[in-house]
Amino acid sequence: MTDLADRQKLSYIAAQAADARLNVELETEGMTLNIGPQHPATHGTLRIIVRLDGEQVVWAEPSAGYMHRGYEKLTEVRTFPQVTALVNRIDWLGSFANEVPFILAAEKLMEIEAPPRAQWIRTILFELSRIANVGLFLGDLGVQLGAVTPVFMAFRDREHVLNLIEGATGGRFHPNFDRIGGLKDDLPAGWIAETKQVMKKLRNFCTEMEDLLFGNEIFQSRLRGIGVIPAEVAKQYGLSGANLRASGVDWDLRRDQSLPLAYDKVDWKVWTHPDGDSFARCWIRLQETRESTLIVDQLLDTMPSGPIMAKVPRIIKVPEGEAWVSTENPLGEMGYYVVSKGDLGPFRVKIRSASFNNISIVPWVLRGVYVPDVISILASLYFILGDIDR
Amino acid sequence: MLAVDLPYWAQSLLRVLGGTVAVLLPAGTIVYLFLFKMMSFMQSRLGPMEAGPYGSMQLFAEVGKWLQKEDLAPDGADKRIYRMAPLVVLVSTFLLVAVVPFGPDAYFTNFDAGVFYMLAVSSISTLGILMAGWSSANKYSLLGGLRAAGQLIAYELPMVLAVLGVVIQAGTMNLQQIVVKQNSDSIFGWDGLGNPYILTQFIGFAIFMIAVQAELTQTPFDMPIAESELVSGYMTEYSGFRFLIFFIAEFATAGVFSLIASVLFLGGWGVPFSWFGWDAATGSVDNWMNVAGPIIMITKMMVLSGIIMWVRFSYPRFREDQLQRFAWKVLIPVSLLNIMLTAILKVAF
Amino acid sequence: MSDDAATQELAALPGDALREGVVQALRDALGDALLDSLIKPNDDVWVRVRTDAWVQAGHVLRDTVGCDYFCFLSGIDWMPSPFGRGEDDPTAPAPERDSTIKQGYAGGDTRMQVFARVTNLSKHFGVTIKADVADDAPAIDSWIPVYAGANWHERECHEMFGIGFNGHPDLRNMYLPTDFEGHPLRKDFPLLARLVKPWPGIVDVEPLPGDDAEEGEAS
Amino acid sequence: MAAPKKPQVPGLLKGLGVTLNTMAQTLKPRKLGGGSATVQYPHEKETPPLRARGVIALREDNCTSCMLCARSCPDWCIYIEGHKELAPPRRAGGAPRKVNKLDRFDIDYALCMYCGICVEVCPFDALFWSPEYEYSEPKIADLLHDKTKLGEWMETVPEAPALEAGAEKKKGK
Repeated sequence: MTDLADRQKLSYIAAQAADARLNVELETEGMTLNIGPQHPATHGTLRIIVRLDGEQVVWAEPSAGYMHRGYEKLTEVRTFPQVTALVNRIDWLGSFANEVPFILAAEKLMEIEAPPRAQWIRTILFELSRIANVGLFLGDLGVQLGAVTPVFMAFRDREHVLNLIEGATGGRFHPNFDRIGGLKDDLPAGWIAETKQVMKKLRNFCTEMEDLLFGNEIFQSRLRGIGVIPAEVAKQYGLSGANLRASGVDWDLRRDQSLPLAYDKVDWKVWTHPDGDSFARCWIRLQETRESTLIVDQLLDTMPSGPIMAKVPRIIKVPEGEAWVSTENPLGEMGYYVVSKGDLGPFRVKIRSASFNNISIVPWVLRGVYVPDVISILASLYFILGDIDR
Repeated sequence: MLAVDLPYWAQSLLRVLGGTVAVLLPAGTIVYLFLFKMMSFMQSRLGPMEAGPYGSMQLFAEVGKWLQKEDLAPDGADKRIYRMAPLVVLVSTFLLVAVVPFGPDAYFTNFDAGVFYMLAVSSISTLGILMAGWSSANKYSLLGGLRAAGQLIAYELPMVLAVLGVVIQAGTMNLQQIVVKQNSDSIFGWDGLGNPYILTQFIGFAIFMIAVQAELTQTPFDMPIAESELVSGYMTEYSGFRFLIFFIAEFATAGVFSLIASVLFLGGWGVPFSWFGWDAATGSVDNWMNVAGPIIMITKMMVLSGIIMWVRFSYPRFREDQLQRFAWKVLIPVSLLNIMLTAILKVAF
Repeated sequence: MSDDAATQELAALPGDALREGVVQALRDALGDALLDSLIKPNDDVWVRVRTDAWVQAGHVLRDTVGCDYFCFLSGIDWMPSPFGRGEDDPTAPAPERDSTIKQGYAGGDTRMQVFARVTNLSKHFGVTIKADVADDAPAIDSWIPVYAGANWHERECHEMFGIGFNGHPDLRNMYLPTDFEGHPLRKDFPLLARLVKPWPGIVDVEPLPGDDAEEGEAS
Repeated sequence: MAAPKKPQVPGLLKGLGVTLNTMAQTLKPRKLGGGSATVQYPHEKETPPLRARGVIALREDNCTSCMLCARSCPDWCIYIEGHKELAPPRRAGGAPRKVNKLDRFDIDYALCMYCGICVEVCPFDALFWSPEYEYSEPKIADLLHDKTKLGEWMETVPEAPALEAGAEKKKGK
């Protein structure tokens, strides 16, 4: 596999060099192209200014901020329960996962821990939101590369997951289900059996994606050897999640830190890929989706019984202090640096969102690629606008 | 040979009407059957269901919508060229359908350089696309137009070379003759099926279909349109009925190319002549074939354009440089080999 | 096939000895430029360095301590907000608000601080590092030479807090319009949405006629 | 599970197979487990789960206009006005009680972000979630619904679903 990728990479680089030589000889004029803010590839309103030489990118600069909602300021005028409702709008595709680190940070400051059953359900919902999020990524990836069908399959199977999330939490997109000290409610009857069914469908979906997209020779030739990010650069820019693991860095916050979640109770595996190219990033996400379904299955089997809420005061005042909690969200490392002054609401919340870092590497990685690769690299880096702009 | 002798004006009228029907009917059918329905089914949905039974009138609703829309031209556009471009693309389709034979006597024209004419005329659409891309005063359109020009010219060549194999085997460039040849020949003495060239010229057929896919700018060769990169490329600025013309031209050309492919490789309108004891040399084909022929043609066209659309809905697209490499490094050498092989075999047998 | 590189054993989670080592390494390298530090057992480590030692501390963290993963960089304004949560009754006199500036972990001397977090991916621990920035002209050296990814974070911090980053190549606004005035995340920047509209939570229950001593059931 | 290096069937053909399969699945009648994944919305409707947060319904009699919901609302989208009234005593012979009577209870659904905090904090069981979702309006100002409209939605409020095995018995709503 690597030799194939190498060969393609080499021919690609050679072609680029030849083009560049030709352009110097011909003294061609460049062209500035605005990709976005309204552009199908930016799924949202990200603008990328690229300077083109023919179809080759000489220089690229993303311009974010078309959707800045000022969450860090908004958190300062809200109480802790209200902030939970707010933050699940950051990465709107994996919204439950946004709540968890914030709640964990508040719990850390209050020095309470959710009961085991709540931890289990949190972890399950966390993984479900990962599946919903990354499942859509897999479909969207197809659209970015010109295949229209995968996205509908992704929507079809993501619907099952959203139904599950809605069945348990009441909210399809914005669950607001996590509470300091536990969860709002227990699962409704029949949910576990249904989830198992859905997980089977999702594994089938992963296989379909493998057949329809990942095994497709055109797909591979579009992604292999494109947008290579070496591990050192990835770390410097703070890339996280599948983007980091695709560069060969074995780092997963679900495994590599001790949080009151149930990840250490199940048998699962962190996928890494040595190539660091676009294909590796997409491939890791596919594998992780499948791994997530397996995690959910195991957790459902071992779910403990008991309460879902620890003892917390009715009016929540978080003691003075600072806490940093980050979790491995669908997009990567999502963390909250919560500063409390012993008030009803936080004093300052720094939201470290994954996409912000992931996209900040774009000027570095887009130099010298072709316009179609701009799209495929952006798609493989996978960002959610709300997660960049917050 | 027609049963009734028509005056010249009536023949002309019939030809014009027939040509319009032959272009619009396949386009509409392809759009409804494949774009609306097959694509939806492949994506676990039903597609349009509201306009007419099973949404069959949807196309008329869409056409009505497009006709109502304002005909916009960007400020910086080269307006005359900009307005002409869609028509040029559509004209190419109409000119193409002129040589397609639908039956022993049901044809618009029948001349000896049919294949040559068809290949020449099909590249007029390139001109229209380039005009559209250049005159739109839009960078995306420009990129799309340039990509289209490069791609269409690159794929013209394998198409020509693939057809050459058929011409060698048939020994004629007259499309009508090619059809007759395919249906009256025999495979090693067995004439139960005639000799559709898809069997002997399978490589040519495959190359022809790939080139058609590229000529039609359908996925996986749709970079000139590339809605996720170039936001529909050369069509970006068009709206209203000019967009409609592009749209019709896209699917009508898909239909016409399928017709041509079925003429060249699938035996066209004919059924094996041995079934009814017709004689190719004297042309003693029954008159009812003038009615059955078009139906046979349409069926074959539907199958072929179904395959074109099926591929379109399943694949991602190539990158521009990969596409060019594929054309020049794979398709052209293979089609040259095919010609050599055909020529050698033709001489040998 | 290297695609499925298997997971290694769960690496041991960090102990407090590791964090003490971080503080020690910084102290060795920076001397008294390391102003303060705090280790919360089994949780995290905070250090505060002098403003002029910010870049040097970054180098030490990256090269000596091995925190080569850049997590985030941001600022914090320690002044309590003069506006509260905007839940005041406009008819009542404005409530008294404490306006004393009290810094958080690892102390501080100025109203605003810059803080960042870097992580050691092989030993699985992170460090939160803070530095004061002067009140009158808040500025600090840029971290881009140390962590390239600090670029966007510093731009964001610049527009949100008005903190300058010396040596940053491109301190344009990231989110806000170019001619935006003010720095939204400073506490004295009002959140207008909460000021232009009266709080609907103000008790609006009409008492019984002749019963005006009655209070609403607000508590 | 890893992607095979040299697939037996070329990936291009496999892809065609996947789309063909899906088409067959969609064309299969519903009875046989096929059918499309979509429903034809105005003609058939999907039932949302019982817990779905569709719209907030108000049981006016229970409301004491204590303002808790309006205060805990993150978006400030609940507007309450009330007045005090004398109500007949609970026990015969008791003194008449002073109760808060609701004059206005508006929820601006254009602002509401459906977080459910108001339903949760309500100490008197006056607010409920209903899975009802068909109340879109052509004008954004029309999304401000008053207490009569909120009261009408009470009919659509379902019973809370039974809990999964292993859950702790809970009191309250």
